[in-house]
Amino acid sequence: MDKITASDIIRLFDAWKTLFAEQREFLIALDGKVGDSDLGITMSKSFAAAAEALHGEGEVAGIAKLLRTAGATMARTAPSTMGTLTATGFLRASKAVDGKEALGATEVAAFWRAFRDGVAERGKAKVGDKTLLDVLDPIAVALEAQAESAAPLAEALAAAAAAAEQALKATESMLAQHGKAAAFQQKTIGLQDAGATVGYFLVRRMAEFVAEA
Amino acid sequence: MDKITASDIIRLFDAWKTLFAEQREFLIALDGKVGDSDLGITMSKSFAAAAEALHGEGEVAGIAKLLRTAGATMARTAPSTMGTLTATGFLRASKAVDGKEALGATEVAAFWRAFRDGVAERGKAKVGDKTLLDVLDPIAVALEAQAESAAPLAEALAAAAAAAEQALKATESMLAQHGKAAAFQQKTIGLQDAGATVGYFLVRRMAEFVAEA
Amino acid sequence: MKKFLNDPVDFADEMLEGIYKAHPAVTYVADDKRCLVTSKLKAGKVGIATGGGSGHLPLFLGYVGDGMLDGAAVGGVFQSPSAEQMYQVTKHIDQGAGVLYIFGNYSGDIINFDMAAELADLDGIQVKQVIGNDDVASSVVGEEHKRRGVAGIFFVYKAAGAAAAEGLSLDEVTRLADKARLRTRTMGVALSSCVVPEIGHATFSIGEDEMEIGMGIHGEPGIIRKKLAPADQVIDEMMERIFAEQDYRNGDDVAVLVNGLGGTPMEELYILFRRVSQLLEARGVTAKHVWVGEFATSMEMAGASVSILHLDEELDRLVAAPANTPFFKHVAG
Amino acid sequence: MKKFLNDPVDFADEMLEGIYKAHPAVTYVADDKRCLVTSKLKAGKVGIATGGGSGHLPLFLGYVGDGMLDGAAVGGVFQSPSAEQMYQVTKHIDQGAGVLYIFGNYSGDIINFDMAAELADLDGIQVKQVIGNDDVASSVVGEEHKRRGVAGIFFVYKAAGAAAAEGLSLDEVTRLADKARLRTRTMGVALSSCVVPEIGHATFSIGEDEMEIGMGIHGEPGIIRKKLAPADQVIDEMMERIFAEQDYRNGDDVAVLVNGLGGTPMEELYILFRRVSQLLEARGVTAKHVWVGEFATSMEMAGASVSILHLDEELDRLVAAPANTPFFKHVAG
Ligand SMILES: Nc1ncnc2c1ncn2[C@@H]1O[C@H](COP(=O)(O)OP(=O)(O)O)[C@@H](O)[C@H]1O
Ligand SMILES: Nc1ncnc2c1ncn2[C@@H]1O[C@H](COP(=O)(O)OP(=O)(O)O)[C@@H](O)[C@H]1O
Ligand SMILES: [Mg+2]
Ligand SMILES: [Mg+2]
Ligand SMILES: [Mg+2]
Ligand SMILES: [Mg+2]
Repeated sequence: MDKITASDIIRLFDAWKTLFAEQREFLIALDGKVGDSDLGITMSKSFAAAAEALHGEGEVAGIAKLLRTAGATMARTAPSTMGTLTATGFLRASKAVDGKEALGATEVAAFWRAFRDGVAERGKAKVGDKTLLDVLDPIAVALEAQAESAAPLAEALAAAAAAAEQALKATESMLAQHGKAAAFQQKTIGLQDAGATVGYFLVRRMAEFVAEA
Repeated sequence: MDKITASDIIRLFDAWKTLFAEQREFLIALDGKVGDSDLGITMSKSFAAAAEALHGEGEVAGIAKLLRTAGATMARTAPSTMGTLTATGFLRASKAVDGKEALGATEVAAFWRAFRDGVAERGKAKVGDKTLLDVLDPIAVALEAQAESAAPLAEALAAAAAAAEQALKATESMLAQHGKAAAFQQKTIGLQDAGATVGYFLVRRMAEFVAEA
Repeated sequence: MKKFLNDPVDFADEMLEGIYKAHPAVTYVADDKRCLVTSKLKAGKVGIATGGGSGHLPLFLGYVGDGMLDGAAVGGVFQSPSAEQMYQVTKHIDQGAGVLYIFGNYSGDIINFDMAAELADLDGIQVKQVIGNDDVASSVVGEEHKRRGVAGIFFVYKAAGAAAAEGLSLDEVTRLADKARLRTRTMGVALSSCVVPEIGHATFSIGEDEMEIGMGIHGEPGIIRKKLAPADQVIDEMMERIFAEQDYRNGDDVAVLVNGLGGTPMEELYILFRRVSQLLEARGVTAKHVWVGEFATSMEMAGASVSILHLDEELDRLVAAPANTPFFKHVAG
Repeated sequence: MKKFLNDPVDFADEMLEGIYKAHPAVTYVADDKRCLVTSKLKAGKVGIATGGGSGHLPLFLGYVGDGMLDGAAVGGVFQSPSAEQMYQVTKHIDQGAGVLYIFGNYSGDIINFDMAAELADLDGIQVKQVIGNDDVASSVVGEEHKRRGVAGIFFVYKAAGAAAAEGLSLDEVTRLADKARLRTRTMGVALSSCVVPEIGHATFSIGEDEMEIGMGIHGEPGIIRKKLAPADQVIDEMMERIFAEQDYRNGDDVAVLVNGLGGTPMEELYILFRRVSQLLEARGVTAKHVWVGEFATSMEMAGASVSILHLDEELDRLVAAPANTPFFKHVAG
């Protein structure tokens, strides 16, 4: 598909819901290494709730409203660090695409830029601090470049997913500065960040979703 | 020996102290079956304290004063059921032999009669209730009979110890009515009573002590 | 044994040293830390003394203070204090109006309090006794005199303490304490054992998935040991036995004490109380006064008990009265 | 898992149902039990809100009441409540004088309270924040902003609550809360783990003879894990780290909180306090206010913490002020 419509958004959240149901135990184990093991629970719970809420609204609501509902639902159902940051991301993305009927490469770039900025503002982390932000930033940067060079949506997202994968790998060598992991200090080196893993999963699944359709 | 003097009393408490130090673990285990496991601790502690206090007083104090000190010391150091009952026993025995320079069979009979009556009054148990009283009563009865038939002290005490041993055996078939054991009801049947065991130990060691010397 | 302690032999005395440092409202007499008394006696008031083994905080000494008790003789862990210690406490707190002993139905305590009363009598001090026997599990109906005293003694303290604070006579205070005793019932359940410091290993063992309904606070056997059931079911079973004891009628008021035995978190106690409250409501009985927390423990034992005091007008007044002790504070109104 | 519970998923909500039944002094708003507020707001008073995960009773909600807090947003076990819940509490308790948020330094809570403050700001409610970070073990000197908040937050509540009750302005209440925060230090030690109901097994494991000094209240790693030492030695080690933090001088006054993590019996807490008191005396520092008990727990975790608030004249006044909440009562004088 070249553009993501409101009905696509609903199906995209279904895909994310399935993804996080599948990755539940993996994320529990990952967060358990230097955290409190809740990430798999909160992500599966919050995306399941968001997907259900979106079906409740239906495509008539339009893209911005759907994203706002997703963000608000997630904030309510999973008020953990990542739950609230992802919720903030969707709320900001909703504002960024307000009034749009469908999202092409330019709009998707705006979506992720706003997502990144929201997470950065809310979490006050800097790039390099070993958080979700370390994949959100390259995602936004890659999409902006792709949009500028007028790449088709699927290609743009594939490039963003590739950038995210690399960025996720790079979190391994970083020292955690935020959240529960920060207490583990040196023990965090060598481990990929749990929140960054979620960021990578999100964009990869979005890229696959667009490519599949 | 035919008569127990003040200096014998001090050595008798030394013998009891050694006895209860040796029987400490046995009594802990016995009280543990249908009680709270403290009997070995309280008996070894209280007889050790009494023996020490008696050495502090010295034989000049005389028998009655020594027994009073022993009772008071035990009441202070081991205020458990058995600690207080034994203390009461010695306090009453002290009164019963007040003014005596030495204890022959008649005085020893008075000693144990008073001991038994003190325990009965303080504890409000009846013979057959599976307590210490079940051996104290036959001890007192046996000694009275022996004294009446003018038996020598060693013989009288040997008879009392034999009666106590039988009486202790008889507690096995009784149902506990008092103390922590009462809660165990039917489970107490088949077990010899812990407090009665202490009573038997006391008179047996006294008999041995008199026979040895 | 995972305990914060130094030499196990010093457990009770070091605990007391900490208590005296933390709470200037209590002090000790006869140069014996085990003889704990309030720092401010009230002239002419009936004195109330208690006593019992250590290892049950806030029992027994924790309730010495305004509106509650005047003194407590403190024993070693799970051991009675001595008659001499009880007597010393008695002598100190008597203000001429006599002294009421309130303690649990355990032979060691009974024998020592009896002896202490004899000694006090020789000094011309009038002594009365009320012996707590609220534990429904420890003997059948008709044999209540054999029942152990457990957490429900709190209500007896509360009623007697308030009555004495009102300036009532020894006879009146005793009558009211006894009424509170007669109208209080407790059922407990244990999930794990505890460790007596001088012994160093668990008092008893219980399976990882078992509970014992009716177990005593020193590990005395209960009514039944079985698989741990959901919280609501545990309460249903316990409350059924309590309800069978007295005629609780639609419109009656009760005071409720949900007590943790030490190792059970407060969150769980509230989950238990939630169900107690549902069962009371279903009968039209009002939980007019509610306390949830640790009131009578067995060190680190996991478990809980529920005590119900069947109120009448005068007990209601006494239970509601203010109190201020190191371990229990109640602001009236 | 030996817990009194029904469906683990309902743990926090059933606990709350019990709390509302037991304590009419608190209620909830927005038709959401997780939004707990006092039943009697005082017109014109600065509102104080807190919040955080369940499993720490009396934290957080237990301190809502007279002289302390006005509301608490309640999360699942060890989980932050949502921004929406915090916002609902904020809206309800604001009396026109603004609202102070006092909570612990955990990223989930920070992010949600930030979001709630933004929402409240849109309604024209003035919000300030003081973030508890008393846990010495969780970061070095100079990096205090990274430290976790633990039991010492009690002193921040106490100071802020008393200041608000005095009718001071939001700026003043915030200044005093912040001063209490800056002058409070806590060191903890854990002996055993706890079980999150929805997870069902111990959060971490620790050897039968080990302790971990500095462990966090969710099982976050501490400074050192070693063989369990005698109580006095454990306190010596903990207090050495606290003494190194501030200039406690001969003649200074402090408030002391010896807090049990849940599974440790009160007797042991007093044995610990005894040593704390000896060390303070040796430095000529007076423990002017002392609390020993459970103030911030981790369900059934065995362990304890010591918090020291370095008093000055105004903190002394605020700490001494009366308070009456479901879980904490203080009678002044
Ligand atoms: N301040 C922050 N800003 C951005 N991301 C953060 C921040 N703090 C933590 N994270 C991310 O959150 C992840 C952990 O999420 P989560 O398990 O929800 O945390 P918690 O259980 O502590 O609430 C980390 O791996 C990290 O990527
Ligand atoms: N009322 C009583 N009268 C006489 N002996 C008693 C009485 N109650 C208990 N005993 C005796 O005390 C023994 C237990 O003693 P002890 O371990 O000191 O009790 P506790 O630990 O309960 O204080 C019992 O075996 C019994 O012989
Ligand atoms: Mg986590
Ligand atoms: Mg015993
Ligand atoms: Mg406890
Ligand atoms: Mg506890």
